[in-house]
Amino acid sequence: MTVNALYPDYQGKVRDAESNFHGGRLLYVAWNRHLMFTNPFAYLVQPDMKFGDFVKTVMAPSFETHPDWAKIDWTKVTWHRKGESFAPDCSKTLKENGLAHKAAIQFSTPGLDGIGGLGI
Amino acid sequence: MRLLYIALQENEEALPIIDSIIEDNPSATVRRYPGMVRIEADGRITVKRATVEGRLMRDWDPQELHLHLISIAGNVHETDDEFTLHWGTAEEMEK
Amino acid sequence: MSTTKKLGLREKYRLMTRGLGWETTYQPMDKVFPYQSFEGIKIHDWDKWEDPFRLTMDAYWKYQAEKDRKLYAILDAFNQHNGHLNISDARYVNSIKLFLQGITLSEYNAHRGFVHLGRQFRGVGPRVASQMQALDEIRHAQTQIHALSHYNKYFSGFHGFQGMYDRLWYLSVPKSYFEDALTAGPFEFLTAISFSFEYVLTNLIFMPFMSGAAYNGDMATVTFGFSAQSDEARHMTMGLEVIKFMAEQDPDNIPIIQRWMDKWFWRGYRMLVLVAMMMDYMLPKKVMSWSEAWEMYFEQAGGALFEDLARYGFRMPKYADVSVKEKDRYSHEAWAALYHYGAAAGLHTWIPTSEEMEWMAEKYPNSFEQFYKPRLDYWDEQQKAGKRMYCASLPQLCQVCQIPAWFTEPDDPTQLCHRETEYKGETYHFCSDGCCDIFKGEPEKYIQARLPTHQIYQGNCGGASIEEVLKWSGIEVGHDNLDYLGSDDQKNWERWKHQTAVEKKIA
Amino acid sequence: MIEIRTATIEPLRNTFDHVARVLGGDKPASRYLEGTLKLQSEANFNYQALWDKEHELYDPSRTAIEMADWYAFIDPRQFHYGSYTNARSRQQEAAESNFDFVEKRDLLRFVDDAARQKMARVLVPLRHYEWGANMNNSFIASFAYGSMLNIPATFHAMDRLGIAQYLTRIGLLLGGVETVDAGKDAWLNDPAWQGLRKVTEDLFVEKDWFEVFVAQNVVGDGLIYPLVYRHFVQDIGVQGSTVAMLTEFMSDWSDESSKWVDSVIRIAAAESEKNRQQLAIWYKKWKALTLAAVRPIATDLAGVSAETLQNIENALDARAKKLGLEIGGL
Repeated sequence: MTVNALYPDYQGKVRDAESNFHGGRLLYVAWNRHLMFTNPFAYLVQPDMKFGDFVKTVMAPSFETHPDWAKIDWTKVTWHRKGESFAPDCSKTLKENGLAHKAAIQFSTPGLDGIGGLGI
Repeated sequence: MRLLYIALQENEEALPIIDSIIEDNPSATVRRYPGMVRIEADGRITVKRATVEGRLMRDWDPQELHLHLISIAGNVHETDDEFTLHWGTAEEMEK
Repeated sequence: MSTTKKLGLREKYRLMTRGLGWETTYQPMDKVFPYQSFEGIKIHDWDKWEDPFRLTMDAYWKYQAEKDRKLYAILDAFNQHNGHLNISDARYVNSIKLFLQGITLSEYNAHRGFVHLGRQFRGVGPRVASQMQALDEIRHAQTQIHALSHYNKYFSGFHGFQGMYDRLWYLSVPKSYFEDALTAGPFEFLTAISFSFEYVLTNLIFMPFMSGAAYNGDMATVTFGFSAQSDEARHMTMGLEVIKFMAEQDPDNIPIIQRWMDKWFWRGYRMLVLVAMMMDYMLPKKVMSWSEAWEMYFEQAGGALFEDLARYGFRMPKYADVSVKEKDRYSHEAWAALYHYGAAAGLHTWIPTSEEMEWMAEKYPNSFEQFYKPRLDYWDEQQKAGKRMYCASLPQLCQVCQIPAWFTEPDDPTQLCHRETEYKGETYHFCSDGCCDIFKGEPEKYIQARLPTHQIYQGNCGGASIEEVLKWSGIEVGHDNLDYLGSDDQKNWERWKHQTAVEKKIA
Repeated sequence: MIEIRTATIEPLRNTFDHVARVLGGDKPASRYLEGTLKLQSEANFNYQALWDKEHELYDPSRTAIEMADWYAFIDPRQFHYGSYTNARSRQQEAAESNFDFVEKRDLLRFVDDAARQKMARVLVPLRHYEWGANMNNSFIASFAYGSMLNIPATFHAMDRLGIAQYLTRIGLLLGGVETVDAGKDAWLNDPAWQGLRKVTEDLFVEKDWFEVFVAQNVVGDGLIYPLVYRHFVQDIGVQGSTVAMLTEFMSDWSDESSKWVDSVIRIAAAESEKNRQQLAIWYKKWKALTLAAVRPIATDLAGVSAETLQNIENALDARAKKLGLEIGGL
């Protein structure tokens, strides 16, 4: 829909265009059934970073305070994007994995259901 | 139930007003909270100048309600002699 | 000769207000009132406006001065007698820190909106009503600052409220809400603030919260709170009048207003999550739960209101049903998130005491012990083991309400709710269908949202480290933030209470 | 309540950070300063207004006047809402008892018809001038940059509504609703009032709020108030004492509020030569227009001599000069 304004063609400034992030881009990550982290995290990442490195060097410091993190069997982890399953290639870059600016991904760790198995 | 209410601060000066409202609206429910009284009714609540003046023993302008009012729900109808809360249109109310 | 006496209240008031205005002829009315029509609202007869309360300026000055004299007498006594020592517990003070940080300058923003309308509305009746409300909003901002000025002298978290409002991440929630309304047209502003906020939602801030302040021994807050509420009754009446007036003017107005009601109900409801958290977690002595307050003030009172408005063709705001589904989790999700970001807040957070948890279990029998207590218990254990949870990763924010995406699916409180959409090749993320719909209604507006997380990453917030960003936001690191346990507030409070006890003994 | 010796509990700080920065250190601050400084957002605005393409929501560029610090405008009255309503409430109490006194004793019956008509012809249409001043000050209040100007401008706007209402009551006392209606008709149609109405309406479409401030609060009021509430009321003679009672609010108000008006001009003019020039240009422009508009009211309706009007103009020029505006040079 268009915005009804006093002057014609009301246009907003895109505040978060990729070009505003000095070569980086945004990537959002949530860990399903682990609500000890109350919300998804937003990361500023370099598009040519390998997905595997992203997990190890960017995600780990955020999530490793959870006792389940160390127990994750990465071969069993499932990833989702826009409600569909997504199979990232750890040896490829974020860009090559199709993670454009402001992509949001979720991961599930079967068998690991948070503190006390309560999704926390 | 079409809930209407008026909430007033509970203080010395507001007490005669609160008591008058209770007297004039016998079917109303009175709820007391810390520092506050909430009077609830179905359909209509009236604050009458004459009743309040009777208790205060002085002239009282319904606009003095502003000094103690906390909240209301309902449409407001104000005259020199009454302050009324109601649901529905003004014409329905006047019936 | 005494003609005034013969005039009834209504006639006299008409003469004293709309009688003053005139149709301009040296300048066209459309140029004098340029903002009147672009929103699409059709007004045929401004005279049909019913004045909500008929206060002339002399009566206004008289009553308001009397209210303020009483208010300041109590504040003076409060200050002179160190009234802050009578509160239930120093944790309580954090609720009024949040109030000063988030609400006070929002009152000022509301003032600017109403003073703008007080000049720009074409009808004289609503213009005068807007002006009085503009004046009241100055009162609210100032009396809040004056009441909390004493607390500022003795507790952390108050001193930087002015700079925080423009900069601190969670305050972008109320800031963006008010800026959204202020940048809208005049009729939308009134629907947003006078109706959706003042009429439908402010009771949720003032009534339970102020009763809570009374119950927690905070005479300063309860006094300004109830005193401000006495103005709100006028504002609420105006809110309802605005809707009825627009609806009666033209049937074409109904769908426009309904869209605004939907938008602003959801916008306001999301902002109130901060109040939900204050009520359930930040008041050491509790008056009523968020869930009870929502039932009483929204489901019952709002229900009766929308039943009344049905005759114009209005229905309950969209997603009101979601708010009811969320009432058992609203405060718990918010407090958990704030606790988890406790290093980045301008106030202290803590794990509730076991008595408080019992109260919550009783008030939230279907949710607290199942979903929220175990998380608090785990954090409590960690804290006792010296590993207090302080999350350092920035949150994903909702493009519309700007709250971290901590809300869960309406039908599954264990699953985070996430919606996304594309607009002109860019992706946008939302916490709910409510916020997503608002975006889709006016995408060009919401693409401009200044989301704190993104601003930090763009380098606009004082630096790259959390410490630099906090400093830039007005937080004294190590004093205003972190857990209540071990805070300056806690230490001072215990010292003062000890001193008081000793002095009492000596006396 | 627990009584405790204040000496034993030391405050950690005396005021808020932003107030301390203005005071140059952490010192106890007045309620005026704590309640007025920097309430307006200054940065990080989210959305472009649907009704204004050119400016930020709060934007100093809405006037040609430039200030390094928009919080330099200290109100000499130091009004915050509480002290403002208190002052006005005392004044309204006095006004109320004056109106009561006149009404109860029916004092206007001692005023002869000619004088009564003269009063009605001058005072009653002025309620619309006041309403215009209310609109102009509401405009100033909504676009002025910063809470230090916007708050007193709001008070000023409300004062004008109050004065318009007092003038309405005078109209009602003089001859009921008919007289009030006749006053409106004069404002709309009587040639003597058309100049002032045109100036008022022209101000409704001015874009620079500071220019409106100069035109309305300095020039307009600087001519109208002495003309009406000093000379006209006095010149009406013994019978004028009743009118003087009924207009006491206005003359007291003018004495008090012009201190604030003057301070705004003085501070803006002292800031820079550029400001001073700009203010002088506006002053001259609006004085010429307003003076021409006021002349028929003074001579045809109020019976004030050309000489008196010249004195009023001279006094206003002297005031403007004292505030830093170069009058002769432009």
